[in-house]
Amino acid sequence: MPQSLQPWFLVIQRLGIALLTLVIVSFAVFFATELLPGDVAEILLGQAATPEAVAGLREAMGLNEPAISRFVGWLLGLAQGDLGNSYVNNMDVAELISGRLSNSLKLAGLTTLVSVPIALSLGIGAAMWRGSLFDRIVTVLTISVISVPEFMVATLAVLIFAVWLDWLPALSYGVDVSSLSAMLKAYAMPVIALSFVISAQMIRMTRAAVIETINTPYVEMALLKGASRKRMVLGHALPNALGPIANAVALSLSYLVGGVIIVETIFSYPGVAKLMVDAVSTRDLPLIQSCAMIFCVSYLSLITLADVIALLSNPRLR
Amino acid sequence: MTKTPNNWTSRDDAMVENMIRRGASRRDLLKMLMSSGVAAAAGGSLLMRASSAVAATPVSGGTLKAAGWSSSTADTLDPAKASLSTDYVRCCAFYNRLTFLDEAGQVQMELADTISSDDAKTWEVKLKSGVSFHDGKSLSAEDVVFSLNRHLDPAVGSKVNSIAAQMTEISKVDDLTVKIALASPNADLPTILALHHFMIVADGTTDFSKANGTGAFICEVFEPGVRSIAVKNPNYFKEQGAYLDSFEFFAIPDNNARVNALLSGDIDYAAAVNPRSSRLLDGSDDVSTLVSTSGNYTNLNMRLDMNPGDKAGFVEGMKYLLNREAIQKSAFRGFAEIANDQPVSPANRYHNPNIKPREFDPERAKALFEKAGVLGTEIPITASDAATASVDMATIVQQAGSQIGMNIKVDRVPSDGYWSNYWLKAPIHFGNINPRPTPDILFSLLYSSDAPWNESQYKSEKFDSMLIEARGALDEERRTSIYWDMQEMVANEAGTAIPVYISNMDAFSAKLGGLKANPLGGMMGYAFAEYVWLNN
Amino acid sequence: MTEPLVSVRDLRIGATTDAGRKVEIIKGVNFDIAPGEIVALIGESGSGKTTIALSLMGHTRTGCRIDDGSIRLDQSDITTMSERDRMQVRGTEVSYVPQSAAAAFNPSKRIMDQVIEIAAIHDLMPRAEAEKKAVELFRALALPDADTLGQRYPHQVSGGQLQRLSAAMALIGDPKLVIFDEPTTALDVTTQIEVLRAFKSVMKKGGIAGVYVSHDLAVVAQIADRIIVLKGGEIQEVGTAEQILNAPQHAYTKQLLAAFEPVPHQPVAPTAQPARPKPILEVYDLSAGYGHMRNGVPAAKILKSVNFKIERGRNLGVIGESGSGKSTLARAVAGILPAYQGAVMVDGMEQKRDLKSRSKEELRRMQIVFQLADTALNPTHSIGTLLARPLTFYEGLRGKARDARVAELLDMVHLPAALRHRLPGELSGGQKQRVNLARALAANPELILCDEITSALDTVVAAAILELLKELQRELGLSYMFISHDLSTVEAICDDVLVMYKGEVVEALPAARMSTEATHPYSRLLISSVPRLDTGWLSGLEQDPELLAQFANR
Amino acid sequence: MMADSSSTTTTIKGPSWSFNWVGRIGLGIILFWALVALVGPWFSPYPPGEIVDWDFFGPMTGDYWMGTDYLGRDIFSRILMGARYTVGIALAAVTLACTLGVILGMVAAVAGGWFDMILSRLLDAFNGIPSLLFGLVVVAAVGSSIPVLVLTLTAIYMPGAYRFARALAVNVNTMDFVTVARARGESTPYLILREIFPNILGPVLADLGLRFVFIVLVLSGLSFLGLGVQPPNADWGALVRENIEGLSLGAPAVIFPSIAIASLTISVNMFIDNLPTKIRDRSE
Repeated sequence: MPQSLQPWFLVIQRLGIALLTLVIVSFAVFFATELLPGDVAEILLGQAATPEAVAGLREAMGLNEPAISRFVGWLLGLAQGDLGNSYVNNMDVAELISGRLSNSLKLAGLTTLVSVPIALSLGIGAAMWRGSLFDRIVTVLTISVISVPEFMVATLAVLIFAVWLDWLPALSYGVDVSSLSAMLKAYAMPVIALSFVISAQMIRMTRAAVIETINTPYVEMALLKGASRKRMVLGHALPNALGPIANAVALSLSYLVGGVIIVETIFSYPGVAKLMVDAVSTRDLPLIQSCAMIFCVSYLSLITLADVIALLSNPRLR
Repeated sequence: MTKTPNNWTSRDDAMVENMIRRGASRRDLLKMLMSSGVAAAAGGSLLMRASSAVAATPVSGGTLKAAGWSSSTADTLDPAKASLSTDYVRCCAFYNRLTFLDEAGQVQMELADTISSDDAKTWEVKLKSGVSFHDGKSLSAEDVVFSLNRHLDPAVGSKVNSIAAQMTEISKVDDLTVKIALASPNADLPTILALHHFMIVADGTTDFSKANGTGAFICEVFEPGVRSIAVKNPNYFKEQGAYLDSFEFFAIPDNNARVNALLSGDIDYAAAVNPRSSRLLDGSDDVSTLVSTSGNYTNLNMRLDMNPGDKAGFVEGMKYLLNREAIQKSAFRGFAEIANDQPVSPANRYHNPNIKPREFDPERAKALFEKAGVLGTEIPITASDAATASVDMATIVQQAGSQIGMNIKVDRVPSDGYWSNYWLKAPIHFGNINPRPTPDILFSLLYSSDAPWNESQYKSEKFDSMLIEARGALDEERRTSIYWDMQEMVANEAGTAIPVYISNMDAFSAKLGGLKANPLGGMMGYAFAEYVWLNN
Repeated sequence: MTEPLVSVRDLRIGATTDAGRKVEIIKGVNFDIAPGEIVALIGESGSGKTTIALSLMGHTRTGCRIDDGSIRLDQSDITTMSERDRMQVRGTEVSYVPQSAAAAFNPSKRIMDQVIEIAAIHDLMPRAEAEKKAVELFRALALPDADTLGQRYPHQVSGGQLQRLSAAMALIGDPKLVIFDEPTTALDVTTQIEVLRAFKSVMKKGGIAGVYVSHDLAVVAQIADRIIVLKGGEIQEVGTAEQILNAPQHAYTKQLLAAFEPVPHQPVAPTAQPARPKPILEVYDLSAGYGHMRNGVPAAKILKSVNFKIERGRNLGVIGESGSGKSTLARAVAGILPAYQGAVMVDGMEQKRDLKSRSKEELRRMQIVFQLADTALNPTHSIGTLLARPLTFYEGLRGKARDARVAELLDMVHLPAALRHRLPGELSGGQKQRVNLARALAANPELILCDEITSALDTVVAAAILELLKELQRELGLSYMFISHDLSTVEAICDDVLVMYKGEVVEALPAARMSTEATHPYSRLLISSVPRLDTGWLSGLEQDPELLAQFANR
Repeated sequence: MMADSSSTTTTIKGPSWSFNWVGRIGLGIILFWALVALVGPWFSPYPPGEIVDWDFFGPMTGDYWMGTDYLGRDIFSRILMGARYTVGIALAAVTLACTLGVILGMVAAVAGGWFDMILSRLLDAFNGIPSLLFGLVVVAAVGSSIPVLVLTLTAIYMPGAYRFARALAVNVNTMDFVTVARARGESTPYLILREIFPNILGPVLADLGLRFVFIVLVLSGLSFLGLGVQPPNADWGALVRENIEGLSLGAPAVIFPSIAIASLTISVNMFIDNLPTKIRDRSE
């Protein structure tokens, strides 16, 4: 194979694996949903779920078809780009999700913008001045942040910034976002809370990855060329640590789409994670599936992206 | 800023306000306050604050942001399917019922001009004229017939299908007159029609992604599980329409977050605030609270057809083992009234005040358990966060049990699926019953032999026949006496222990005026949007 | 006499071990280097030669620090300088050529950027000028494609070229002193010659002083003016290259030199056993390779139709440079890498190609010993456990009998019996290799495949291991297949030699006649490339450039 | 018995267990909580479910050392009892997850080929599902009990342990000593258990510690979303959640359980980060 085609072949191979993974997840989610007690009709009727009412509603919603054929129907629809209709409110799933997803992505995007630069510079800085006071402070801070439950961080943030100091709104959704400063204010709180949660891991991994490359002969060589510490780390160690750093960032960011359920709950922010929880509690199969697909796609694309970055940053594989 | 006594809480504020609403004189109030140890001067200023909250002049305009406590993709604008407070609030804003209940629990006409019957079996509903839907169409008898008939169609999935089933015929007489024939006499029909599910929608409506009603607000945005935005209906049929220009409603499920959002001024209204937050709310001058006791309760159900509920003495023993005071004080932090094991609350005019709540008496319970032969055995109780405070109540019973050698095991199960999997099914479990406007609905839903939600499987022919008699009785005194007797039967015979009626506490910005408690539930029976205003 | 360029006085360097213990690794060293003089630091691993060399740049590796003494370079005192001032000196006054250029080049940057980095760091000259100078240096170092070489990435260049490029990297800033840290150790002999020549000529031309760190006296003899012999952080002897080679004073220097003397192999007299007709190992048409199998042939064919046999009690040497397929041959014979073609017969019985299908008895008769005892011994098992396992596995020995046999094995390889409670990490390199050998002996084998087992050892230690092998052979009647890149090692122990090149056997001869009678051009090149203990060897060496172009691994 | 000194090879007898004071403090706190988990309930002044005070979010007093909770129960007693659940469940889950993950990882590394490929894909796919959501679904399906919690947490963390162990085992598998054992004719189980496992044990233990921290946090996260041990017992996460309203009042009822969680997780981190370098470096 020509050398220049090789990276693309690797990329295509990874995409293929990702696609296969998606199908596996889809089936797993389907069987998991089937295992849940109760179905959408029972759940919808709640206390009013008399057998007759449930039967009537099931009939009316077309739930009497076997689940597997409904699922296969949904999969076929998906192949044509149709996510189906929600059982619960008969709305187009794509429409239901699109709003929530754009909310989630907005939050994730802002958090990424804030946390990734901070986390990377702290991690690299700590590695650069390993063993210094700065390194120790960063290490202690990250350990403390990792060690405190997320809902504590979020609740404390609201208490301090919104209730006591009255600097920031306690809610992010639906408040005035007409100007940039208003938008920054509106998103500040969840972004702060989320940044705390995901940064710690990124800082740790970045620091470890950079330290590992600092301990290589070529960085020692740079030192012996008279390079400054900054040049050694930024010019020599960092480019070779890109792969593992990208991986760590991807893993942390993948959390931002599906894992933010607690932050969404506390800030009553309508994102996809809450949508999925709703969908599960109402056994809304098309919605559950679609949400699971979104989580999986975002996870896989981040991981694949990290892989590709690692590939491209390494001339030996390029 | 008003100086308030240290131990004064929003609960007391709310109580004073309620008394003013009920018509107490200033002198009565001051006397009451003095007796509870509040200095006269402080008492005076407290009264000032309370009175101004009740009696201010309405102001038009403004946007109200209110937060409920639950919301999901199952949110609906279809009144027949409405199941959460969130749905009720929205339906009240966008639609109207034929009748509604005022703060005193009295039936008032809304879309109906009159509702009349000679025999309580065949009813004639005359509609108001000049009422129009948001899309401009005029309200007519067809709309009412369509709206009521929907509940009989199983495909709709109506929550009140079983109540509506008694309407055997719903037909149009003329453009503004509807005839409703019942299977058997029921004098409560006007009250039944005040249920939130019986909102009137336009004839032929199938799409409920936007609401087309006659209500005080027009639906502008509705995103299930996210929010709704409503704007004032300029063509509202009532003389005094909504004061607010617009009304945004969404849910913040986390209590703490809801309270914090209110305290930080991001919302104006936080519904159903946990009593534990009261101490925090007390500290703020910008926030008031509204407490309504409407007959919502969480009860302990012991099925009489299953072990151990079928053992004579067990049920009574459990009723004595319930430390009602501890439940009221600890689990509800005082935001509850002690109940007497029957479902008709003091907010209802048929409430029987002669039935005294059982005292907490572990020794007596012990004797009863011994008699039932269950002392020392393990008794599992199923509780869930789905039934308000049931886990705390179970814990309290468990503690009391451990003192007399009863091994009560609390089985906390997830809220998700609780109603379909555990409620009515487990031998001992908790239920949570929302307020219903009439004893008839309560009894036929919960206690008659063929009741769909017969929580303890209570069966009594005598009870059944009394229910039918009271239902058809147009003589108010006769009805009251039958209902009093029935309450006594439930309290003593049924396997449902009702320790307290839960008060609902809503917290809201001090700018908000016009709020009153309503027996149908918090948020003025969910209809507050139409009646409140924002002071500047 | 001119003022020396470098003078080191009473240098003491200490280190803190992982356990927190402090040890002195350089114990008071004094020496001078005159301008333009090349001084070699020679010694075994752990002698402190690299530590001293790095300290000349003011650098110590993690955990080490300069405790005492002074290092003066030109006008400046390295030991008292601030780190910032040392940065100024590095690359301009003194520069460094690393042991493994392959590891010292940053894999993600282009070669040119790295070669001229010193100029960029110290702002010595504009980029264009630096690049021009670099290309000149490439030419001076006899590098091919000098104009475009800088655009490549390190992995696109061979090891020998990288090593020369690292010299260019060191010279770009016109330093007064260059430190060469074992720069040819990782190279093949044929390549080593070119690199040495290139180094020597640029150093002479520029009149640059150098410090040449090596363990190999023969290499050092070609390039150094003076040699400092180190052991255990102390100087044993200092002298001119001639004097050290021809008239060593110190006992240790003599020992080092003695290890270089080839000890001709005495074939074991076949008297111990009645002559058996069948050879212990016969290999026919053996081919093996790696990668995806297609039509029974792997994608990368490494070994191509190899034939040979080893008679019982005799030793076969296999020599070749990296990539010649000699290790693959051992693996294919052992069945670790199943051959796709050909046959392996032990004592006349054909062996299955894959070791999974071979019987326990078949496996027992043929043992393999790997080059690196560090990785060949499980670091978590004690020596006793390591030796006991084959005993249990093959013979079912347990308890006292097994313990006795373990002690016996340790005795065979001249290790104290108390060592059985130690972990491999606590042993020296030579001891580990002895354990490695003892484990193979535990199986009571008839044939041992030795894969470069002395290559990673210091010369003196390696010589002792060879002696041990011979002794064991005499006692146990073993046969060895001895794989090495080093001709003299093979000559020291083997009866017959195979020369391998690119997966094929190009020459097969009795060891004794190898140097004189080899006919294949590659064999001749290989033989002529082995450095001799003679200061004039390199300058006097004539090699056919065409031959080099054809076979040298560069 | 020190003999055979070679001047430079620093001799360390196995993984040395000497560490610095930070690591020792960490270990001390871990041991303290382990002890509390074992014997704490016998020292608690009140039954954990008993309402001792009709006030709520009470302050620290001589009777109630750490105040009272939202129902008026003694927080000190509840923390003592919660230690057993928090430490016990997290420990059980982390042990199970690591055992399973490490075994599968080693098998996959040694077996390679299709087995490795399929297992790695499957577990990767599983990683794509957010852990809290997964927990919610499981508990919705089968209810919440201690075994279910342990198994759920195990399922959440097994893929990570697998990945980690597999990567390490792949490295070890290429080492010569494994080849030697293979050439000797050893069986696969022997290779895995005797040759590979001892060599990945150190890093795996360090990883186990970090996973333990995450599991404690996920457990409290699950509690926050309403799942957890049965009342009147509660793990520390549940204690924080049920008293979170007290946060704005500065109630000790929410502060002490938070401190308990943080002290445990921070001390595990301190311990792991200051493990002897020999173990730690391999894990980095």
